[in-house]
Amino acid sequence: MKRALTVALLVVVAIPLLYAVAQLPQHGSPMTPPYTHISPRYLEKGPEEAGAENIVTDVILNYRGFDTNGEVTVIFTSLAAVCAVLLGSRKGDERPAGEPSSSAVPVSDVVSFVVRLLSPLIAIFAVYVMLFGHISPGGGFQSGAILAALVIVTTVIVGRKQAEALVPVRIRRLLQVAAPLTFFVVGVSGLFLFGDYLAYPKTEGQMWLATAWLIVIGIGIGVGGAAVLASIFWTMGDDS
Amino acid sequence: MSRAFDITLLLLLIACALAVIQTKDLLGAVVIFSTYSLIMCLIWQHRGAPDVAMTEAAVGAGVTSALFLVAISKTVRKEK
Amino acid sequence: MIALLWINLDYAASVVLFCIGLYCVVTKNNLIKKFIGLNIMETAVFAFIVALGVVEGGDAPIMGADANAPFTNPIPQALILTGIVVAVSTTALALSLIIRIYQHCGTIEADELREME
Amino acid sequence: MPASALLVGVIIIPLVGAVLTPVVGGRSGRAAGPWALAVMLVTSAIALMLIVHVANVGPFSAYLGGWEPPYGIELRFDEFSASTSVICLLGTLSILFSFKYAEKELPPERIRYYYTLLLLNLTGMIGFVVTGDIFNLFVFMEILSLSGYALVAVSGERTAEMAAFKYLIMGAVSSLMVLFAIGLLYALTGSLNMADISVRLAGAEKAPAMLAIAAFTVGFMVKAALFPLHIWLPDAHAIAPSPVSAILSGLVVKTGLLGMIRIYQIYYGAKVLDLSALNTVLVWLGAISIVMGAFFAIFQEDIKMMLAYSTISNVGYIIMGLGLASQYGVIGAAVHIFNHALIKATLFLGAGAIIYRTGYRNLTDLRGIGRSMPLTTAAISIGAISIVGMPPTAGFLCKWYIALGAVEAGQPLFAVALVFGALFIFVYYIRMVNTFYFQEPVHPEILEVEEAPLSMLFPVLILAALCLIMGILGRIPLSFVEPAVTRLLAPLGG
Repeated sequence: MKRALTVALLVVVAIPLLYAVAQLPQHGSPMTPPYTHISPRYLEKGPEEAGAENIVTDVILNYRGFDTNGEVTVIFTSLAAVCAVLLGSRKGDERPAGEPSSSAVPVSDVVSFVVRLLSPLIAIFAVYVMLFGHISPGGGFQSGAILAALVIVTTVIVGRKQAEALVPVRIRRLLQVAAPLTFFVVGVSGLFLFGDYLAYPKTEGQMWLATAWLIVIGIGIGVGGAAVLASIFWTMGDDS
Repeated sequence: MSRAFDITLLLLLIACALAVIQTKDLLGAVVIFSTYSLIMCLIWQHRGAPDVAMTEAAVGAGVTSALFLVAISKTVRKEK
Repeated sequence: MIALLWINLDYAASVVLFCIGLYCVVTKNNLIKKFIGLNIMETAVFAFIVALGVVEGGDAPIMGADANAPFTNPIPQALILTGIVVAVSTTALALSLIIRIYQHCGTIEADELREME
Repeated sequence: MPASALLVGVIIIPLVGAVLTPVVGGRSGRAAGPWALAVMLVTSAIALMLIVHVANVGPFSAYLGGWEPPYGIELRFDEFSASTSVICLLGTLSILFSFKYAEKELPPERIRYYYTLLLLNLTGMIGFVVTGDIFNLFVFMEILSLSGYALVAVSGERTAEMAAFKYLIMGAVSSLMVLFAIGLLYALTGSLNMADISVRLAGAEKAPAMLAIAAFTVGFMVKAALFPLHIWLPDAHAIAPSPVSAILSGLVVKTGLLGMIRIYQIYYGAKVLDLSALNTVLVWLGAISIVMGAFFAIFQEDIKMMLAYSTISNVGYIIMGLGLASQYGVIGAAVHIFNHALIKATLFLGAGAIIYRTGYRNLTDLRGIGRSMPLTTAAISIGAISIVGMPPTAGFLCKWYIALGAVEAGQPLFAVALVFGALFIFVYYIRMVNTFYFQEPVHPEILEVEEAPLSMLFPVLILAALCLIMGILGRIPLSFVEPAVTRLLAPLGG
């Protein structure tokens, strides 16, 4: 009964939705407002005035850098939220009623071997993505996610203790805030050097400097993102 | 040709979404969901959005699935 | 309308996926399943926004020696990068809450939880 | 310091402060509270300077990265952004109030993250009201929503976690609606800057524009807890820690309403659609919210549950004022956003202080508390009088303006609904005050409890005093938002 009602409701919702998206400017046409209004300037002048040949990197780190500043804050919020929900416990908390499936299943040798074989390559790939986000697809956050995935599979293979030993707790606290702090430092230096928060060097002949700043922010986001995602994974895996 | 490829991918995407809903085994649902993410990632790569595709592959199919797996291992595997 | 939808096929597919996800969120009883549904909705909206920036025969917006126009619109891609990060953040928090709820109540089925209240 | 740098600072300083809180707070979290308080004091100072500036020269902007709009992100401080001051005030007082609360109720590992999330929540709200870019709005909305969900669950009680999950599911769906609507507006205009969208939306296709405003409305109405979408609110607000309830009820709910005002700014300016149908729906939903919220509140035993339902009726007032789209109505609604924040914070913090001392939350158990905690109950009573809307308190003028707005818009029926709702509200607040002062205690030990500790009493008394002061000086905020409302409604008159 509830299902039938929901389906009916969804059909009622879907028809106006479909009607409205059908009226949108034609998909794929170069004459749509998104394609004629702001993006032409980004596509034409991006490499000269923003410092990266990959225009997406220009947009996320330079033209709309403040969004990314907010984005790294969102992921940091998520870490703080996970810690606030999972760490510690109230007095009198009863243990779980159901038995959580134990994680004692040994990892198969094949998987273990393949992961050990691939992890250096994955690490190199992540570093490449981090450093060359301005000329090829990728950038800080992508590389952070790849690094985090690497940490996660490593944790599965060699166990939590050894994986955590790679990044001691003290350093980890600093790494977790690396991304927002990088933004803060770059933003404030932009404020003092060029008059606006997150402003980059813009004059001719200084473009290598803008590119360098993009790479610095990329490293900050990559390291910070990886630390945050890995910490979330570890915190969720804790037997709190 | 390209159009046919597009439509096939979109249909696969919808099929995966429906399969996720139908699967009672949560582990299976998560695996299908990460397949769904990978197909999405293919579509985006095909549409000229490699940055988004890479992010979706690493985050949507990778990290998100890992988080789901942790949650399942800490709770239950079967939907009632 | 059908003809227009055929042209705007990507948008239509996103709407369908959005509705499938919404169905999952509304009807499913298992909290993890609900959240997978929410993730489907999220990807549907992302697909919609990325599709806004697509141009017929467009290449990735990466300038270089051998790059040739037309390029796809970089702005929606930049927005969606942020969107994906937001989605994974929400997922992490939701799953932590689910783990906690299970530790307290021994179940993650919505109707059983409602009875316990 | 140029105004634009201050405008950036009002977001960046609490943001960096929040990010550093876990590091500064240390393992015990003892330093986290004072640190958060210091950060909020600095932010409040900046916010005050900004408000003085906007009162002198009118709205002004900051361009981030030096890219002028629409190419870069614009921060815009106008009269509606002056709600930053309320955010800073309530944030500072709630953090001060939290000192004792966190020490007693929270597991020590969580304390530093509690303050981190509080600061992030406040940052998100400040960014939300200050930004002039619609996608940036979404990003800040996510910061404040995510931290809000976690703050509900931070106490670690079973019910709290379930309430937080319910809140999270509804909140996440509503965020997606907003993101979808942003995508539609981008498809129609190719722009993300609000002012630019408003200009370019004028000639757009009608159907997608209508879908976009519908999606925005539904999305923001979930955040604002308007009647059929309010089901997450009572649990979340009642179970959350009291300082968090004050922030959620006073401020977070209002971001949905301020988001609505931003969308109206875009749509009224573009004149692309006739919004009178939507406005009628909103006025009706507002009226239903007022009555339903008040009605359910009467039957609540739990004091915080009652306050949570009362928030639903007050959101109804504000929505009604916005939907009337008349000068008086919108001014009344805008000022009620400020005033209700003050009043509801007084009530929640006062209730929190009582619960902290006695451990009871039900009205029956709290009989006679007025004799042992006279100052706190006096503050709560002032809050109760204000929220009913009796002169000379803060609640009176805005409700009066909204009623005038209904008459001005030619719909005096809604003025009647408003008065009717006020009567309901009067009934349950009178019941509460009566319980506190005039009934014999069920538990004799209630007469023995001490007055609330100073760090709790001080915020409550300050807020109660402000309720009275804002009642007497009520014309100042009214005349402050008037130019903004005139600008907002100008395209309708023409």
